[in-house]
Amino acid sequence: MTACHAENNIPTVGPAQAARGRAMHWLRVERYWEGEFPDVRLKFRPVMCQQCDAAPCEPVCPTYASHHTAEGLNAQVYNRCIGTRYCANACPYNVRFFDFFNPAWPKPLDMQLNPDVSVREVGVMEKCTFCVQRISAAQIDAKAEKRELKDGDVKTACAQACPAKALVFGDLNDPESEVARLSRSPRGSKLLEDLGTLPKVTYLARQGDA
Amino acid sequence: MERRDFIKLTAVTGTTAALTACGNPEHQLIRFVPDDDIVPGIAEWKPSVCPLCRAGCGLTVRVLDADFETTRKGQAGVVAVKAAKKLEGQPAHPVNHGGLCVRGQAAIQLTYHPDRITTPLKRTGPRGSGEFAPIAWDAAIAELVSQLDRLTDRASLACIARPRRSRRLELVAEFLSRFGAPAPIGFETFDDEVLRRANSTMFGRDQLPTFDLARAELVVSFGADFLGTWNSPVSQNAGFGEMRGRRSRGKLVQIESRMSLSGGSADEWIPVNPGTEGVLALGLAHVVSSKSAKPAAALAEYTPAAVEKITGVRAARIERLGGELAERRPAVAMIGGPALAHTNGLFHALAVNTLNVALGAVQQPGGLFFTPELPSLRAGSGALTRPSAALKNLSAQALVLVDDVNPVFGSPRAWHVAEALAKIPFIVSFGSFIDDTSVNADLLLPDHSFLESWTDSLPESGSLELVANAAPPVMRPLHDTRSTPDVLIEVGGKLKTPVALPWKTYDEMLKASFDKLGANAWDGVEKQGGFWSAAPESRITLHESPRIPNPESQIPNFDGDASAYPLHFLPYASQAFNDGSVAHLPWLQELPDPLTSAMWCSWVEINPQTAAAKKIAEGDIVEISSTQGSIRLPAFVSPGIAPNIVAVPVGQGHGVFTQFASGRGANPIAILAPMAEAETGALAWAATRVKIERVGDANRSLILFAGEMRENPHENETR
Amino acid sequence: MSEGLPPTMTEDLLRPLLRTSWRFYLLVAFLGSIVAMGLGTWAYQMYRGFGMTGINNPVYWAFYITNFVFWIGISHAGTLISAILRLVNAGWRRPVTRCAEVITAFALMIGAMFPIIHLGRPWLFFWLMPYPNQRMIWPNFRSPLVWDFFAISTYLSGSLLFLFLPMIPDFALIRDRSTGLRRKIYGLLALGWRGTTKQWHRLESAMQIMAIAIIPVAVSVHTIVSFDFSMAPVPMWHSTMFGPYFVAGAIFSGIAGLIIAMATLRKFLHLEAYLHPVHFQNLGKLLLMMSLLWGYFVFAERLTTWYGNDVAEMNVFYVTQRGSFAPLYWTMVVVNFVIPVIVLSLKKTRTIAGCVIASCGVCVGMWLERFLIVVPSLSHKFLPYSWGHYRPRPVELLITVSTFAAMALLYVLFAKFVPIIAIWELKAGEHPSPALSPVAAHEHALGETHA
Amino acid sequence: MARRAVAVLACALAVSLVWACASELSPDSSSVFTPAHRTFGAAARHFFNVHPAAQQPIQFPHKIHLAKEAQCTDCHETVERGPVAGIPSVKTCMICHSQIATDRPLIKEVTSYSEKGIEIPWQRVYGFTHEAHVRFNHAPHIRAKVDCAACHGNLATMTVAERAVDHTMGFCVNCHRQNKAPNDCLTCHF
Repeated sequence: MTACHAENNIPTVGPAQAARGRAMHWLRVERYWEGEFPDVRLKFRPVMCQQCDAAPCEPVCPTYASHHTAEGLNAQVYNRCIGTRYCANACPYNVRFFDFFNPAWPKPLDMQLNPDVSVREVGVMEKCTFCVQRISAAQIDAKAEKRELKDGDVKTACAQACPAKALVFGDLNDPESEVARLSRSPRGSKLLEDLGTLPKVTYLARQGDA
Repeated sequence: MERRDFIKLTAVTGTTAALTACGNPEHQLIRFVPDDDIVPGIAEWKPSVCPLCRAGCGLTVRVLDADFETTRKGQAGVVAVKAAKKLEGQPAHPVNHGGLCVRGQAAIQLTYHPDRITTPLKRTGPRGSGEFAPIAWDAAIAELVSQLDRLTDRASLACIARPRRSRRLELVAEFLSRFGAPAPIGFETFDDEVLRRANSTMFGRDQLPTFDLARAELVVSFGADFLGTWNSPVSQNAGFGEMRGRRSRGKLVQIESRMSLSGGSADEWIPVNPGTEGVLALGLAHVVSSKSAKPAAALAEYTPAAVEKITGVRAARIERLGGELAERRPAVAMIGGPALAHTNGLFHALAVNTLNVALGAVQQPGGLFFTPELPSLRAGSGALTRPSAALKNLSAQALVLVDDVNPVFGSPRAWHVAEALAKIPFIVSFGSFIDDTSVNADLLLPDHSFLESWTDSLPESGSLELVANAAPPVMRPLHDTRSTPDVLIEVGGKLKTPVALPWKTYDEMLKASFDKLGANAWDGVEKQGGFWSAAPESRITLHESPRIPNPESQIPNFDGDASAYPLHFLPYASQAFNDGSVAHLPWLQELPDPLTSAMWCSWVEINPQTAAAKKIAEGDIVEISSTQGSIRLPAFVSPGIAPNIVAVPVGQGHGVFTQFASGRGANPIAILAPMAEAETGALAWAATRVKIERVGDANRSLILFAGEMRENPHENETR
Repeated sequence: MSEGLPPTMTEDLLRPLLRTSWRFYLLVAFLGSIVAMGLGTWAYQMYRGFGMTGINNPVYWAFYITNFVFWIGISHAGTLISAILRLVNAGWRRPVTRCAEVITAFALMIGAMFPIIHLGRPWLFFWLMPYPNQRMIWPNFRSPLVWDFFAISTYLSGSLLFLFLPMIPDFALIRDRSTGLRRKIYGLLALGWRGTTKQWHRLESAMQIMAIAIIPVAVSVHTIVSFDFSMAPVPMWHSTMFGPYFVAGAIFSGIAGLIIAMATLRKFLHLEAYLHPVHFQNLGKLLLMMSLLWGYFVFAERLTTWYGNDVAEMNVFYVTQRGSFAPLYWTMVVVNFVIPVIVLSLKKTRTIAGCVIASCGVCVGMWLERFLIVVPSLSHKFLPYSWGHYRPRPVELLITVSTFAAMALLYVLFAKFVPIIAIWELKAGEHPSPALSPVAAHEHALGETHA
Repeated sequence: MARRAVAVLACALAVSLVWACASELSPDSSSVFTPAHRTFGAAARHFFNVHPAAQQPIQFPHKIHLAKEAQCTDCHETVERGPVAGIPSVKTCMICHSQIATDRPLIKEVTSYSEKGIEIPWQRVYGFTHEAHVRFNHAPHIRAKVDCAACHGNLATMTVAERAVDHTMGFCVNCHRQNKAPNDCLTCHF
């Protein structure tokens, strides 16, 4: 999660705002208890923007700030956003976050900011982009080298950092890619599948639990 | 402030301001010519080493240009510098294999922290007032030299440092020994000394073990939060990830009385009476050996029934688990954290080692290993002064050097470290921040951040290969700071009777020692931030299998009698702050705790039954009192903890520690009783009993990311 | 109509225009200061950042949207009601229509402000409008918010026209009675009205057309407002009955608003002679009917939800039914249903006072209803981990209060410059059959005698 | 009675003021108006697309340098490799002007800057504000053989660079359309 903050210039809002429920975490790890002591079990579920194919956030945005790209990404165009926050209401996963104030990085913390990613200002919506800056950088490099993008060229910050390699990122359109393979696994399931949002993120159940 | 007011004004006056105010921020200040040739917008990747914990993960750092506001010749301006932007795991590194934990990710904020000490400081106000005045380096060093010269008894110089296996500490130790002072005091709240002792007695290895989780079928962990904070978390996570990814999915059994992150990921979670882990381990060993050809007679007393009486784990369950251990191989057991922090911690450690031997897990695939050691690099830093004794009679010292440790925060109030410091004539701190300890210093000589200076460390575990980390600076120093080793070398040279260290600079020392490792070792340092190779594996010989005491004799002592203090008290290393040394990083402050989702605060975990009995609801303020004092914290009611225990994360409760951590939450270490592990004298931080009382209603001091979450909403309703 | 009109009618109704007491200035100053405060607050909110509100994640809509729906609802009083009454040619409508239509116009203006106030970047609101631009970017016509924009602007222009048409003869009347600048201004507004038969015919037919046209618009407007919610996959929002539910609610609150307005006017402008108890009784009956209808809708919504027993929806259901929102919920039920039904169904309590009490209750209740639609659902969406809570902050409260002041202010000013009761309509009503030409002739003559 | 009016007015205003002061300052409200604009004024001007003409400290003669066969890329070195072309450092100037034309008054100025160790405070002529959220990368455009002049005008005819081309979104979009370049929002805005 910190990797995500570092990569995507996500501001820390501070205790006062956090207490108001305004902390921003594009990626969160949901925790659910099962059972009572002593037979308790924990379930962790990382939730980020599911980049739905039928994303409820897209049609409701009056200005196309939230729209679907040809590659199937669920884009958030900050400069087009006027802050109706309708998309966040429509999103069943609550993964869209609103900038309630201008972010502040007490100097020299601002020196860490990633120049490849916009610093969002007050009044716009933001969310997980699947590290689109990394994707486009990789595409530009691939083009410069006159080759196609290949599996593993792009890693999101979270997938790269995760020590247990619990997150796998890749191109679903490429049936050979590892994600494509894993997403076909019988252990795979989607989050809130029954809402028909066609999320692109696949969750693999524990071996044996499937 | 004035600027803000001005802006408010302009904002109010609106369009008139549009004509007057100059819009373009980037031209407000003059630009200095940059020192190095900047290629704007093009990233470089440079190796480095994560400084935060013993694991010593390798890093690659993304370096890009950034503007830095500074002053030159008294003139304020900006200058373009090469600045670290992002830390990634070093893919080739044998410890972390490209992964990096959350604390490691946040480490970059150490460099850019707004409250870093930017220049040497000299105390002006009374001790602890935090009133300091800037002072030039030459003057500062002269001051330190004169203080050292003034010492009549050279043994009255003490240095408190982190017990890290590194050339850096080696250099400090060398300085001290040549000066005639005792070896540095290695202080760390969660040092696993007990386990090291156990390993050296049984396996002749004074280091923490490395587990081959990737190939393990069954892992039994006794209180070791090996996925969260214990030992070498990233490498263990990597191994665990593989173990779980396999077609034949390995099984994890976590034995602890408060569910840790590892417990959360376990297939089976077994709560056990605190301080009886060893008994359970031997009980399991008993079952295993009884299934083998020749049962071990020494374990005869550890029948499941007998063990159940002590540990509270059902005999049937012990039978079953023992059976699984006997069948599912490779199986391995590990112990760490609270299990070792009892008055009989060594017994537990030895017991688990015995179990490992019984499982035949030692140096077998999927078993227990030791990272090959580099004796050439390891002299000295082994010979540290044990903290517990040394810190208690610290007040005898005349001059104390504090090398980026915070014993005032990290040790029980009962050790009276703060009082001791108050008595000491002169204190020098090398840390980069003013914390509870360095606020008492007379002289602050800020070190570079790890990205600005040479850095090295020797991972004692986490790798099956031989590893030595060292890396050159990633960027130029932002502030007027100096590398502590170099300062020591310089000071040594300036003394009346000089302490001549064999090296002119720290990096020269590193080069010297790495050249010993082989021709290409130094290229490794510059290219990948260290040297590693598959070393000839030294066979582990079983030195002596320890005498097995009878179970009843192994009941640990606790401070505070059970009637007055009914609950066990468990301070645990928090996911965000570990031992609290990184509590000043905003990213980590705002990181929701994986189990509670709490941010910017600390809390006390209480079992629902216990809470109900005391009429405590989530968020209510609870007073936790031990014989040593009391702290007040908001309650977090959690099913993942035994009813006879309350747990508090370590990390918050700093008195002074930057704008982000000062006066936030409470510090559980403070109220610990000065209990010590019988054999090693290490602090038994899980051996304190407490009582809790509800003292106030919820006051929003418990900040949860999942604030309104209800586990099973309206359970009494339909459905 | 049974009651005869006093001979001094014209004078009575024009008095507020011609004479101004210090009370008027005091009132305007008071209301004006509150409105100013509201605007100041909004500016402050814009400058300091939207975080000054109590909005948070996941409750991204709250007070402002509640107010938006509420005011749009109120706006359904006038135009819709008066249009219907005109079409059915209910004689008793005559003194009522104008003060009703005015409510529509102003409530719409205020309501339409809220979507802008609640924007994160209000200065870009014009991106909701389709205007040609070099980037070739248009609003997203799939978005209910864009539908809102069109619906509301249509309804606003429509009802302004509908309000203006019947004012023309009265403007002419004032023009003929006044001198100097005032004469010029009203002359302009009167659009050269001479009261010829042709003009009377034109006026009548124009109003017939408008009356017919405005009804579907009015219905569609609140349906579309309801779509803002029902189009989003949010528990308890995503419902097919939201359209009619909202329209009914709108008319319900609209009538309540109208009754309050009329009672106030009657009291302060001494119009006892023109607004008779019978008007209130009739409107009271309407209100009673709507109250029953509303009750039916709530029952239907609740029952289906409970019966369907969908996990996510049940969480919202219970949190309103027994959880933290229960007090508000039950208050709403009492003031929206229990009180009105009791008060208005008994003949002896269906007095002016009774109607006003009931109406005040309904206004509060309907505001709560909207609040209870918006907030509980948003704070209890599908993933319990991200459930939230909401508490309003000063900015929201101040802005909300100031809009009520704004409504009052606009109404006062209107009543100051335009006869709040259509004089010519009353006169027309005097005649046994509202046949046009004689009235016109009479009106015309009257115009001339004063010319 | 009029007194009451005044009183009421005063109360209303007092209430709003008191509250405005009482309401806590948000801990993270930054000291600039927005990340993009230091002041409300700047914001307003940007909103109405008013660009003040840059006042350069030294009348840098592009045309002379280009006439002397200097290439754009000689000074704007990184344009082919990276996202930014880069306003050249005074170091770059001194590469040549430590020998060439050292006696000219303007060059003397340049030299004095470099001696003081201060960059010449060039004013930016082109470029986007934060709020535009534009991620422009020069290198791919150069690779695609887009002529510098296409976006920066013909510098061979200018002394100091002037805003010859208005970099509106329409300008970018049209060019992308004509050249079949990707036209999705995410191409530039992320």
